[in-house]
Amino acid sequence: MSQRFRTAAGGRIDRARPLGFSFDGRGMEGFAGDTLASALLANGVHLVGRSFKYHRPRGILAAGSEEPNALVEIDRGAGRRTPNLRATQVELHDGLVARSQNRWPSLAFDAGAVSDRLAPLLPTGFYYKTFLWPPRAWARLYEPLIRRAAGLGRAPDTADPDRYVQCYAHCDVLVIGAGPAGLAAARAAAGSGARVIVCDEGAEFGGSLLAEERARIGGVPAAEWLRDTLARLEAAPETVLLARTTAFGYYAQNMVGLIERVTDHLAAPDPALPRERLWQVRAREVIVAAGSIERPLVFPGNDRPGIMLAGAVQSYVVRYGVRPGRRAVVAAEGDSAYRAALALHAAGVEVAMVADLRDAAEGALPQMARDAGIPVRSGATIVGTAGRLRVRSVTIGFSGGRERVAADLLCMGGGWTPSLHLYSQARGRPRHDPTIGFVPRTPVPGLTCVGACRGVFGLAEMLADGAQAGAAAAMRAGFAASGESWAVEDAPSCECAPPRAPGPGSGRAFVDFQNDVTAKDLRLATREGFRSIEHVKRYTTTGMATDQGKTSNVNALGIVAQAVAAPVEAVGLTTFRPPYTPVSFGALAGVARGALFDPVRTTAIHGWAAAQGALFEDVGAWKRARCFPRAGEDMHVAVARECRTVRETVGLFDASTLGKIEVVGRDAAVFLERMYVNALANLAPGRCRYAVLLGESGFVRDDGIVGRLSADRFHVTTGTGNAALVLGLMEDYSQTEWPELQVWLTSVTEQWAVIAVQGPRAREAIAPLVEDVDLSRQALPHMSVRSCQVCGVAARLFAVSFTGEIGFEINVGADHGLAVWEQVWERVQGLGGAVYGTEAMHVLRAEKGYVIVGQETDGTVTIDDLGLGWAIGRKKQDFVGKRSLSRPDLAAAGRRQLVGLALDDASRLPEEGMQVTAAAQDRTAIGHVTSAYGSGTVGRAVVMALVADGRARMGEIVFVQMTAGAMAARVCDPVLVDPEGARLHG
Amino acid sequence: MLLIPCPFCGPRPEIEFVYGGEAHIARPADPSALDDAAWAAFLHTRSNPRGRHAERWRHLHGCARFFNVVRDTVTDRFAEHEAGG
Amino acid sequence: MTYSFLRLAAEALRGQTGWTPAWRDPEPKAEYDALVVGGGGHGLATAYYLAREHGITNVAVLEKGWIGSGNAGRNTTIIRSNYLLPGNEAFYEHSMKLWEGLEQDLNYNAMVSQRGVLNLVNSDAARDAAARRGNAMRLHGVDAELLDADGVRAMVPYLDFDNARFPIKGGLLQRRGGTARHDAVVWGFARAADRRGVDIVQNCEVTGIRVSNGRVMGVETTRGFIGAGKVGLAVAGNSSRLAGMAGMRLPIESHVLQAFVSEAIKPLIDCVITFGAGHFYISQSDKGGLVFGGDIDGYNSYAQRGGLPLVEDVMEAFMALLPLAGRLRVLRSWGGIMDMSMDGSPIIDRSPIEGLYLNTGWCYGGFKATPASGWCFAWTMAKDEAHPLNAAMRLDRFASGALIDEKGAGPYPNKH
Amino acid sequence: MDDRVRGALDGVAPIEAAGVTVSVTPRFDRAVLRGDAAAFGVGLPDQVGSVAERDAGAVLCLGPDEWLALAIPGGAVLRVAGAGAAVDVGHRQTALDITGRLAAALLNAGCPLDLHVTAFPPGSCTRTVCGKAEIVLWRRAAERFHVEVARSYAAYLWAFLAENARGLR
Repeated sequence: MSQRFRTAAGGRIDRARPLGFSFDGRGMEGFAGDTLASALLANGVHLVGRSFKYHRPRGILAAGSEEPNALVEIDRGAGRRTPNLRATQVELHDGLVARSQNRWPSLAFDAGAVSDRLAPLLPTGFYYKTFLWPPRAWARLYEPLIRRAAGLGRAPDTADPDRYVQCYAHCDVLVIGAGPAGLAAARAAAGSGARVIVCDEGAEFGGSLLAEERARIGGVPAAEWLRDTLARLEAAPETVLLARTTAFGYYAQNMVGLIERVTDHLAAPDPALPRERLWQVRAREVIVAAGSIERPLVFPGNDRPGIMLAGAVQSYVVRYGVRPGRRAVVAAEGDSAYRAALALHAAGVEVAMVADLRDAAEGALPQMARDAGIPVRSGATIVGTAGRLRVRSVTIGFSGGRERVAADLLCMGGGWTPSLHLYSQARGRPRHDPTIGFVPRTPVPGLTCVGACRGVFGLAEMLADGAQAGAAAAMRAGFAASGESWAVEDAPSCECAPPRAPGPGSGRAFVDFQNDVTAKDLRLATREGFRSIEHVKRYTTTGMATDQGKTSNVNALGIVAQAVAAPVEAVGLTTFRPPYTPVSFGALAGVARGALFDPVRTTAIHGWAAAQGALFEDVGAWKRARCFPRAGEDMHVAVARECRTVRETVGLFDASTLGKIEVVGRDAAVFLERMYVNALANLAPGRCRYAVLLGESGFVRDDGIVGRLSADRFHVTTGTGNAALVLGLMEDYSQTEWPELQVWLTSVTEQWAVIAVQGPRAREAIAPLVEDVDLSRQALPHMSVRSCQVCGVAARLFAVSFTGEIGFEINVGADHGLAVWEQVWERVQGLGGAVYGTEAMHVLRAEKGYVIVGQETDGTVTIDDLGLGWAIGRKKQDFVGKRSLSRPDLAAAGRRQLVGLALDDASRLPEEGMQVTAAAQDRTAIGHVTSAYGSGTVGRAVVMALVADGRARMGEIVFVQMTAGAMAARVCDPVLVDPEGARLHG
Repeated sequence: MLLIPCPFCGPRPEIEFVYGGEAHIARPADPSALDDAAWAAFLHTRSNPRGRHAERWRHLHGCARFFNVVRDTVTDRFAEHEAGG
Repeated sequence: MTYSFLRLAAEALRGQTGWTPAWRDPEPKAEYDALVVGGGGHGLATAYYLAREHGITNVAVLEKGWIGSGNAGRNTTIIRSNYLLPGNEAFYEHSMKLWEGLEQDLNYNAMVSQRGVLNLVNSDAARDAAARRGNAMRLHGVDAELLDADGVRAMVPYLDFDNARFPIKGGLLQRRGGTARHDAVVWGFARAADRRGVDIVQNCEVTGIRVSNGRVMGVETTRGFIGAGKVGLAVAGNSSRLAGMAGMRLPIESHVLQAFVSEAIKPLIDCVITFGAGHFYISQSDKGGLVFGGDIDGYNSYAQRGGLPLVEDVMEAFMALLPLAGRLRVLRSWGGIMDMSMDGSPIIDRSPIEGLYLNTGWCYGGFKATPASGWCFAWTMAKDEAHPLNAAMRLDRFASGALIDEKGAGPYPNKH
Repeated sequence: MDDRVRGALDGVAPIEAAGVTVSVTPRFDRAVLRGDAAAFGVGLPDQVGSVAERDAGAVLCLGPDEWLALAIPGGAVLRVAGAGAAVDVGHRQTALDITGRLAAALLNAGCPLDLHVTAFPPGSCTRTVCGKAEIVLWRRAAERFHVEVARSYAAYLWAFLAENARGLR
């Protein structure tokens, strides 16, 4: 039974290469060059899907991306199951497995079709009018039922194993669409030497030429002209040809998004190849040759399998060598449908009648049909059709009465709608032409529409239009170009049919096939006051299916215009939005998946820490060692040990992720004085200061250490996650507010590895490694900096502490970081010290009451809230954020201030983010916990909190709202270790 | 992706830039001289026009300079260059 | 006409011939007691509550195009009240309570679906922030559950928990959060307001605001001058322009926010999910489409069109969350114009001009607020003073410094 | 080489794919020069985006008052007389050498610039992006690019290029 509906010969399929495939488990055969749709038709299969709302049987309507019905699932196995693909675009390959969707138990018998019987109860928008009672029943009862019924295909259930890549490209002329107009344009542009990219969504270039049987171009058959043109384009050195590539979106300034389907058409693709490639093309000139889409006719029963677009039928017969039926009726509203009739006739399909809806059918094509002996009847109307899973007969009305014609194929030629999608996305505004419909009106800089998509039909006209536009575009891009011209013969012009609204017939006449929107639904919507086309669309869902109304929008518009008695142009088109056809998430995400989703930044010491079995945490984009558990230790135990070691002996810490900015120039000190709240101008070379940076709105943005290396050179640190923000802020002020200052900022975050050595024996630990610097507390007091040699390499040595112990931060070149670290580690180990991670660092600094911007602050916290007001340079006239500090609310009483909390029960540990109330039962918070850690040193939880008027509440009892109930806590000073700083300066 | 005219590097893709908001909002020489309303206006009030907008961009991943341009906020088209910060 | 199943049945028998317009299409009168400019969700809700709560029915809603043509019809339909700051929390919880009775109140199925809103956390810092938020919500009697990774896994097993870059460490769940059908909210409020006598005037663009010695007199429109002693502006995407007509400048910048819907697929995602490691949120509509969005494009725009870089950011977050989505396809994308206030929180307040009221600055967050925004704005217009619920949403907070910076408290990594 | 020196990509094998090879360059000195060109001992190119090659090394003009000096002995460049600043960034970055017919195509997998030889000819340089990493790009020849990337982004960029080198068009 295989391929009973193939023509004897002809078509562009390769009859020497049969391919096996299956549909719903049934094995069939097609040929190389087939689409799934053409192969199914060749096997006599029309029923391919069920509609969304009524589950009505549906067949293949079209031959391209406008197809609303033939949506299938393609299963390549192993996570490669793709739903909602159009059978008209799926290229056949050997072993292709396809399934129909949205039906149960089977395509031929679908239980969901009961909704078709209930249709009278389900008018458009019915769901807005019911399911109201009982309250809450919607989400619990009705909605789950509706959700189960809705939806089309199934999502894959495992991760997509395929690769997707992206690339940027630039060209002088981008030609979108490789039909006659596009190819003529590309030929002209490429001939000029311009950089040209030509893309077409089809597997083969040629567009309508691929289904052209008799026309001759420049004295040769169209097919030969096509071969010659492609050969020329392939030979052009600066020209790129992209088949299977859809231009899905137009973005600002001639940036066009293309999707290239690389492997879906291959039976066994090379694993190195991506499944799809996203192109982002920036083109000097864009030529849109997107063609046009044929309109279905709107009449009762117009949705049965076997009812197809005339142009599609012609394409299946001529291009694919398929006979889509045995006995056909052609319903024509314009001459072009006659081409289908002639093609069918030539292929041996009986054409029972061409029912021309016009009063007269005079053109060349009707005459050719008559000459071929095809019965042509004008003044016809299609009254209805019969047939359940396939059309059986067509009832045609004439002035004389009606006639029932047996047919298993009905071709609809409702005229052609120019494809305005990209033009409209580019903000072109169309006008309405009474004979063609909507066509481009306003010019778009750098974009030209050619051929059918601007209403130019007829082969000769399209070629001339394209050639002229291609040459013009190349010339605008700066190349010498000239358009060729070709004599065209045997391409009978076909009078174009203006879009017409159908008369109100009885029965359901479908407009949007996929969403089951009928002419009656549209009229009902207008009666209910939805008169704007956008309202009608949203209320009836017409044009909102996966085809986005490519075949239905213009018909819907006509019906609405008629119903509200307004001219079509007044009702207007709905907005065209990207993508033109659906684009896979994979392609849009590209390689940014898994580890490449976001860069992971690591320090020079990372590998060493990993080898030591460190646990890591994400801080911004950095991986930081959180703690270094020893055998048998959990994190809790390890952190306690690390803290104890730092307090008692010495600890080693990788602080390399700190942001670092080198501030250089005559006015460096003046600049920093203006940026930070502190007095820094008077900072002596060799000294450091803890400095706080505000935003102009007065809230704390960052803090860090400002070290003065020399009169005109500073080394400034920032928080790990704040480095870019702080540098950007500083650049903004230096470039735009104070350009008169002679100061230059350089990020040196990555230049220096920072090795922190902290603890009572820190000095002893590093002493032997540091050359020519007296480390004594007199010579190098806390908050000092020296340039020197450590372990024989250039270093910046800071005497600073974030633990409350004696501390040093050794900055050495990052490439030296590991070597120096290993030598310091030897010393630290020798003294019984330990390496510690960020968790211990947090505990140690909290015990000392040091804040972390981003932990204690949240963008609404002032420097006074943190109790850091002392840092503000008293005599300073101005600094960034100063003015805001005097705003009423920032100076008001009742602000949340940083305090410590001592829980009654020393064994309890609150969570960060817990709320604090004045009384156990209060429902309004007076504050919240910002930091909380267990602390062996203090012997209870170290808790920092922001509490309203906190500093005035010292000693008061407040309540931390723990998950298990309120817990009493005494407000205390956040500094719990060495308040007088004896250890620090020891 | 916008194509932004950098005065030093020429037209360059948007992802090399960071947006700097409305242009010509200079920090007052002496903020302490402003009352709260005037200071708030400097901090927060913007003209936010529908159409021509004088704005700042920084070519962060290029020459790293701040500059001003005029862009139409409806069409995204850039007009002439402006000098200074 | 009251909607009900019986009405549907009756119409089924008479061939759907009995349905009447959901709202009238009146000519604007010369004078109203109050005008609401902007026929979006907020404007229509304001008119509805003016009539229902305050008996002010001589009201017109003026819409320059078709109602719901702005952000009301362009959002991702999420409703939630998982807010942290005192100035916000009570307001959004009030909104949630209004959502819960809305459909019976309006006799219109807005498909309010409390399917749960789950904010994923991908770092310890994010978990701390979520904990603070959840604790604040619970303290104020708002439902919030902190889930660990296993708790999340039990809810949404198909997510990529072991994402190479940002493993899922837990989540903050508000079960009462969910979605509503955005168009239905607009149409429901419109129909209900109309039934209480409010005139909904479409294709009527305001071209000027007439002010005389510090008092608003009415508005100039493309359909002539319309007088009123009270005029409320609820015109997201046009706030600066409209305020400018009255000589005001606002702490507002307008930005484009893109949103997306996929092809319809069988039920996959049953709740609303937000991704901590990137600005990304997703839910699945009843029709089967995955509805999702991300961050603003980041520069002033009235273009209602975004760029590809942002699209890619969104899709990358999508793939990081749902690796099985690679072969699913985005069907449609669109852009809405967000009026971004400088602290990320809205303004519902009187203006310096007597009788002129402002409802603006909703940033991305307007849809969920629709009922409470209308309710509070109606109160503010009717009584010429803020209700306690919107007392903090003042215009002068930008001068006083009493900002409502919810974002400052959002997921925020350790910074040292 | 000094065994105390460890680069970010030490020991990785070159990426060898059809039409393109990516390798890590040997270590060399780097300095950022800011300010007035006259303030520096070495002559500096004055066109933003241009490169002046100096025997073994080169000076890249990245901005109106910014240069990146590559492989020029520290002493020479770090000497400043006048309105300028020199900062040693020898350890801050890692350098890759990308060569081959498809070198530009590989970079365009993540770099949005027009790298056609007529648009970005040999001797051009600029700071730009590749994927999610900032890079400095210097075209040394039609089919050879020198890429500078921040140390902590080197591993990411390497993986990004390796992934995109597969099945490159």
